[in-house]
Amino acid sequence: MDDIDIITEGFYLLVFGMGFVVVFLTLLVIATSIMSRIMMRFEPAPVPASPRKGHTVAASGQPNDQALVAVMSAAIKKYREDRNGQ
Amino acid sequence: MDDIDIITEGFYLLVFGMGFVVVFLTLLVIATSIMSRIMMRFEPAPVPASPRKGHTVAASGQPNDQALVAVMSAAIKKYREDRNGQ
Amino acid sequence: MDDIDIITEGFYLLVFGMGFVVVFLTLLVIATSIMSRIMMRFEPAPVPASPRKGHTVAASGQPNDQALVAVMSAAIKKYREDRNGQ
Amino acid sequence: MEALLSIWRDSGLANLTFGQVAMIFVGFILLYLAINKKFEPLLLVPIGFGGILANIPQAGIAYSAVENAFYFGGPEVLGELAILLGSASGSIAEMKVLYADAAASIKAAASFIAQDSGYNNGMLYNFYSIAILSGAAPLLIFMGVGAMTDFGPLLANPRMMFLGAAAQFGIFATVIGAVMLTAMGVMNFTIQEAAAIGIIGGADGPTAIWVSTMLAPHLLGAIAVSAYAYMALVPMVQPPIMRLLTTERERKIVMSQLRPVSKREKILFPIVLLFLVALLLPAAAPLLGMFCFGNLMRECGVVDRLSDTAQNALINIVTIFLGLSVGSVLVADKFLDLQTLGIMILGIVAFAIGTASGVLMAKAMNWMMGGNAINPLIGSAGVSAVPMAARVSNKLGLEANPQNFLLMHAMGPNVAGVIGSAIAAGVMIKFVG
Amino acid sequence: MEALLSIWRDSGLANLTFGQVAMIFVGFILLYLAINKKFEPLLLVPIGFGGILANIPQAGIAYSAVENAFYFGGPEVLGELAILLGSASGSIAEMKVLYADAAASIKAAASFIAQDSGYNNGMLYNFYSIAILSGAAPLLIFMGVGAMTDFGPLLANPRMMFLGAAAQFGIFATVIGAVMLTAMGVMNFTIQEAAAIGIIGGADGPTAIWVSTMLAPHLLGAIAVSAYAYMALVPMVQPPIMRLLTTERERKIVMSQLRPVSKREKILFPIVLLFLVALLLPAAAPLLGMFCFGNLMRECGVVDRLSDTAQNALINIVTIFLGLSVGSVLVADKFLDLQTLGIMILGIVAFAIGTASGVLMAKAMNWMMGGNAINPLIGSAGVSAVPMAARVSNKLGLEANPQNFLLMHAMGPNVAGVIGSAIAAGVMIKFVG
Amino acid sequence: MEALLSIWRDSGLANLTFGQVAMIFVGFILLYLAINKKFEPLLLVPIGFGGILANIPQAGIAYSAVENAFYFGGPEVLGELAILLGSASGSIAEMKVLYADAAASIKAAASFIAQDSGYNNGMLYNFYSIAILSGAAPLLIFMGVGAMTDFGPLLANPRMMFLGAAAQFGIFATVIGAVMLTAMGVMNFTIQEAAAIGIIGGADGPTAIWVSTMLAPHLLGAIAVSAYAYMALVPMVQPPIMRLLTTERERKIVMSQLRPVSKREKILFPIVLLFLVALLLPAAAPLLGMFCFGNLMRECGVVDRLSDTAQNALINIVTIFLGLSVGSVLVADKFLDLQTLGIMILGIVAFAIGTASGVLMAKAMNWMMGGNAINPLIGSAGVSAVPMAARVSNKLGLEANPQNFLLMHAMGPNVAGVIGSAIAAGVMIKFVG
Ligand code: NA
Ligand code: NA
Ligand code: NA
Repeated sequence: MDDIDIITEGFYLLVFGMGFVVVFLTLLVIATSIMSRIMMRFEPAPVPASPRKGHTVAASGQPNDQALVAVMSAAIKKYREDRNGQ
Repeated sequence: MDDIDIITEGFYLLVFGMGFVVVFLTLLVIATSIMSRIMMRFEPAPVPASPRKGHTVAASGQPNDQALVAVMSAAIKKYREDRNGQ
Repeated sequence: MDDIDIITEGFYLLVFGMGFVVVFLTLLVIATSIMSRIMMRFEPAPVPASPRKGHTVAASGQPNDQALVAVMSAAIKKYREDRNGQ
Repeated sequence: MEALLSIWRDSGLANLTFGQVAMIFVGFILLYLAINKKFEPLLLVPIGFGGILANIPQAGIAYSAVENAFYFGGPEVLGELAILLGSASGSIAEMKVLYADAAASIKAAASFIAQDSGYNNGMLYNFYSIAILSGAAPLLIFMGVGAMTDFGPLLANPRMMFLGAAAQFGIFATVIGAVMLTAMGVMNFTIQEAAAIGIIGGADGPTAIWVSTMLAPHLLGAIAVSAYAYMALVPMVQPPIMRLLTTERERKIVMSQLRPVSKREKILFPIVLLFLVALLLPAAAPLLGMFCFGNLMRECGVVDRLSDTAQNALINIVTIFLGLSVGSVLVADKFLDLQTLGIMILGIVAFAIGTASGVLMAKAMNWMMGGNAINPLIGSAGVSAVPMAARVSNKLGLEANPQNFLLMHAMGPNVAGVIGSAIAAGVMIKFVG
Repeated sequence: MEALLSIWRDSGLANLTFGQVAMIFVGFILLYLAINKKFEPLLLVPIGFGGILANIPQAGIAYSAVENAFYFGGPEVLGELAILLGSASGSIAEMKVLYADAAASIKAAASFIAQDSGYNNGMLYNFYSIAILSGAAPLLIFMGVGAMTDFGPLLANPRMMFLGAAAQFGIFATVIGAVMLTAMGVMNFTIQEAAAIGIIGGADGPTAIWVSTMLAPHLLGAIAVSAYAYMALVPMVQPPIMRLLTTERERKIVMSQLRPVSKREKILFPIVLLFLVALLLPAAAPLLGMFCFGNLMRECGVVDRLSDTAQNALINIVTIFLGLSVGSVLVADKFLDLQTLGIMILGIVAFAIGTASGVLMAKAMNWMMGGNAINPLIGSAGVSAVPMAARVSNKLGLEANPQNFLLMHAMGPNVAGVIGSAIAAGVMIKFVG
Repeated sequence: MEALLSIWRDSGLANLTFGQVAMIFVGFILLYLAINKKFEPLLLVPIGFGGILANIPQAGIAYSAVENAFYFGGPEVLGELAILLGSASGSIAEMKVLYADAAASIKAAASFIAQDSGYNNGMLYNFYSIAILSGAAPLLIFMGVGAMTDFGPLLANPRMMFLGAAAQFGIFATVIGAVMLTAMGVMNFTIQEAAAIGIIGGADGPTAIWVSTMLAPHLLGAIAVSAYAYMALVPMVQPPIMRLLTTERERKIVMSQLRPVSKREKILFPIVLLFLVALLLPAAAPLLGMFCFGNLMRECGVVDRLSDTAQNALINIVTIFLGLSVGSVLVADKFLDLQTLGIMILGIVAFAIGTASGVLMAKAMNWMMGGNAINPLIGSAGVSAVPMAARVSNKLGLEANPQNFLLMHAMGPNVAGVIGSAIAAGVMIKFVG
């Protein structure tokens, strides 16, 4: 009986759990879309879909930028090490 | 009677509290002035009244400095973001 | 009697404690040497005995590097102060 | 089906009370003010968000284990708690009252019972215990503020301290206001509550939180929110008062340049201040002690890495926890009260009186010294609200005379105001704590 | 002589048990995987090292004061504990069972007895209490993750949320798997344990730790290790499944560029999400609440210093303590068990099913919408494992078509997967917690 | 009037005791040494300031709730405490003794009584409990130190370890000194106290704090202050001893360049060390375990963000709390004692003997190996005091021969000294703990 009970419970969890996840995310899709639509009426979409954390993205065509960052990161590292050591 | 009591207490607090604040800060003025006078005898006032945190101050006539900071802050930000994302 | 007891205990501590320290570090010398020998067979010693934290070391002959770090550390400091104050 | 019903029965939607809706709305307002209006966002973002989290129905994020047992517990655990607390009726309302007045050992026992039944402290309650109940967070914030404060301008002209003293009049006048409202029957504040409310007029968030934790913990939410909200309102509240109390000519006064201040003076100042506090008002020693410690770390020049951490990582971490913790007490039965309205009104009055007192003190000092050494606009900076109040003084000075930079001059009374409010806080705790 | 003997008698060498040797070996394997194979090193280095420390014989670093008294105590303290716990035999084995089931007040009393005899909580036990028992560490990690997450790609195409939902099927299918193994008598899991194991399939370390702390604390070690190990295995586990379920032509689908997303949308998204969680599933509110708080700090633009700290100093500190704490439960009698093997196998199955579900859902969406808008390769990113799963999608996309950059498109389902697992976690706690 | 009187009655000035004046003076001396003489400022600034705060009369910042009830409580709370503690006379002196020896459960009950009467733990007492009583702070400092330590020079020449071993002779010789003083009736130390004092000679602050917390908590203040003060005195104490024991010719010895050390060796070293500690001396495992963990984070190269945090934000935060906590035990009745004088004297003797042992060991090694491979000046670096002792060796080497850079060579014994003292600490705890 225990075995059957736990199987029942497992299937309940599967059906209601998965169902709830789908329902929740569906509502989130709807709510987000409504929110976005309202916002876009106020402010017509300025910022480009931020590649803020896009590591592979790069390709911003500014090698100087990259080089500068590289130089700087090295220099900052060195500076920190020197400071830590004092 | 309660009402009168609390009024009395409030006025006590006003008189003694405010009095204490004034007395304390007066003593602090005196103590600070004495301390400064003693110190100035030893060391005749080198550092200019530090605009260390003066945000509005600027006007240090070094636009390069400002530009450098701007470039660097952007670069550092980018460097951090790249690093965070890895 | 107490006095004699504590003296005995003290000498025990001296003999066994110091003995243990020496034995332990001797074993550590042996273990480290064995480990290093095994490792060197795999990988024939690339990294130079890192002066990573060598403060007095410097002498890397790159004054530009030093100057850059100095400029940058100052600029970073200023940038941070400005930001903090906002 | 049962499962679906249970999801619905325990959902937020089915359990939302009016109070929770209202408090979540208050949380949104705080977020709006913080984000869109830039009202002290470092505190009001966490406070507002914490307030929303605390009012999510059924989640119990801001409740202690015992409170969670009260609200969500079955008859068994409630029965055990009723026996422990000696509740005759066994009603939750009665038990809550008994629990609030119970001895510390009974509270510990109640917590054990709740834990045995599977109820635990909510996350925000844990943060609240550690950050606020222990008193640690405001003190650590004060240490960080000390490490950020430059006393140079004050040391260059120590008489500015009097402006910082005068502006604290707002604090004590507000106490009288609260007392009067009580005497008139409009409100009902104890003297402790009146004192805690008055400190809002000190325009110093951590000080206000520290005092109300000790004198009126049930008002913490309203007092903290008012304190930070009004600090943000400085640029709106102060200018009309300043213009009203000064003449155009006074506003045009150009102050003589500040003398240079040596490093040694700066190192010794926190020690002198600590010394006076220790001798005269030990009740203010924790608060001003940590402040002086932070400032000494900044100025002594040999512990820069500690000073950096106190100003950055540590103060930021503490701010996050402090903000969420303050938010956690924004619950309907404590906040949606006539008292809160009274606190908001008295707070703004305190502010206005403090501003006026500072300006008038500056005028009085000019009059007493028979000169025009002080531009009265810097008097308002004595309320604290660093550095906003000093910027307001500077702005009004520039309006009157485009060459008149008052910022550095106003920083003196500004930081003196921080010391003044902390002293006032100590006096309150000493007298009515 | 006596002293030399005592050194030997209490040395690790003389007391090493087989279980400790095995667990220290497990610790080394975790360090090896972390350092040489770069398997989620930020967690697996502290977990592995904590595991080694926890299994050093005679040191008791991972034991509570009471456990230390059990293992190292003399007859006197054991006698007192036996009386307190009502142990008839006075055997340590019996006392451990009685202690585990004792009321919280009895546990506190036992701790006092142990302390009176000079036994204290080991360092790792203290970390474990503060970081994990209180529930704080996973929530703070989630706050930091929120502060690091950019919802832009998801906001640009909210339907990607469905992929994040579908991939959670792995979680629930695994629960069924665990239940079936129990029904078949192969394993012996309770429904709580099955639920906690399933969450491994959510591919989200802090969520898995949070759930297992509540539902199956004795499995915490195995579950946390599996969760992080499989997150690291994403680049190996997913590609074959993805290739199997997609045609070359599908993999070549180029997706239309994402629309720009405004700052306001990004600010409002965490609030909308919090709102839905509060209304529909308060059980998930602590986890998703902290996540939304972190994300709001990131996006609102007015508390950058708090956001920086949440993403750096604070999350790093918490990671160190969380890792060591998880390591502290890697002790032989809890880990070297058939259950652990079952957990490892079920975990990888969960992962595979989640990956497949995501890909199939993407194909289904194309079919339903009657178009080719979605490259099914991004479906696998719905399991979470940010950002590794998205990179895998990108890599396979580039293999099929060197101009096909899927990274940004895959970030949408990827972050949706985080939300999806947290919702699944809330459902588990609600139903079986 | 009454109010004025009360202000005066409770002011610091009216309650200052001679002991407090003396201890505040001690605090100022520590600040002076730290700031003007750069004596280990990172620790001595917080310790000195904490000492001043702890001795502010009437503030009770460093007292527990129960101590505050003892000192400031009315007859009611004192009566309750007397009943609880079974004090016949009800005098505070008797109750303090009874409380110190009371069972942990009685202490908890006393704390509840104190809280019920409105007495709370002072801020510094809270810091002390969390940072020191739990043992966490020295361990976290050691983790940070591990993350800052480069074992490269030691790995290049592992025999340097013998110098680090020899220099620990100072520790044990000091124990004998303390024991002798007791036998002669000059002082009165227990063997535990003697052991804790000896560790000062290890020249390692966190180790000394950790040991004295376990063996002689009432001496913590004196021991911690001595340890850090003498670490700062290294450049003054060591050179005369080094010159006395070496010939000009020996000082001119140029050592052969160190071989390069591979990354793998550096990664494996903390694991080898941990392994030996685990097998041979589990009592040292918490301390050296955290040290090895920090070092592994540094060297493994895959958790740089954790290593950075351990070396910066985390160690700085812990240093602030540790320093204030140590300062909080600088109270008159514990510090102004003949014992403290004995500790100071024994500490410096330990240092001198350790330095001499290191130098003599270097000479012995040359003699045994029949060569001149080792410059005896680097022997003194074996006491630890990283990196100051190594710099002293370098400086004396340069004096004898301007081309003789000993710094890197001296770093080997220097870091070996850290390991050596930690091992000595473990032995102490094992034998007399
Ligand atoms: Na103020
Ligand atoms: Na997921
Ligand atoms: Na040493």
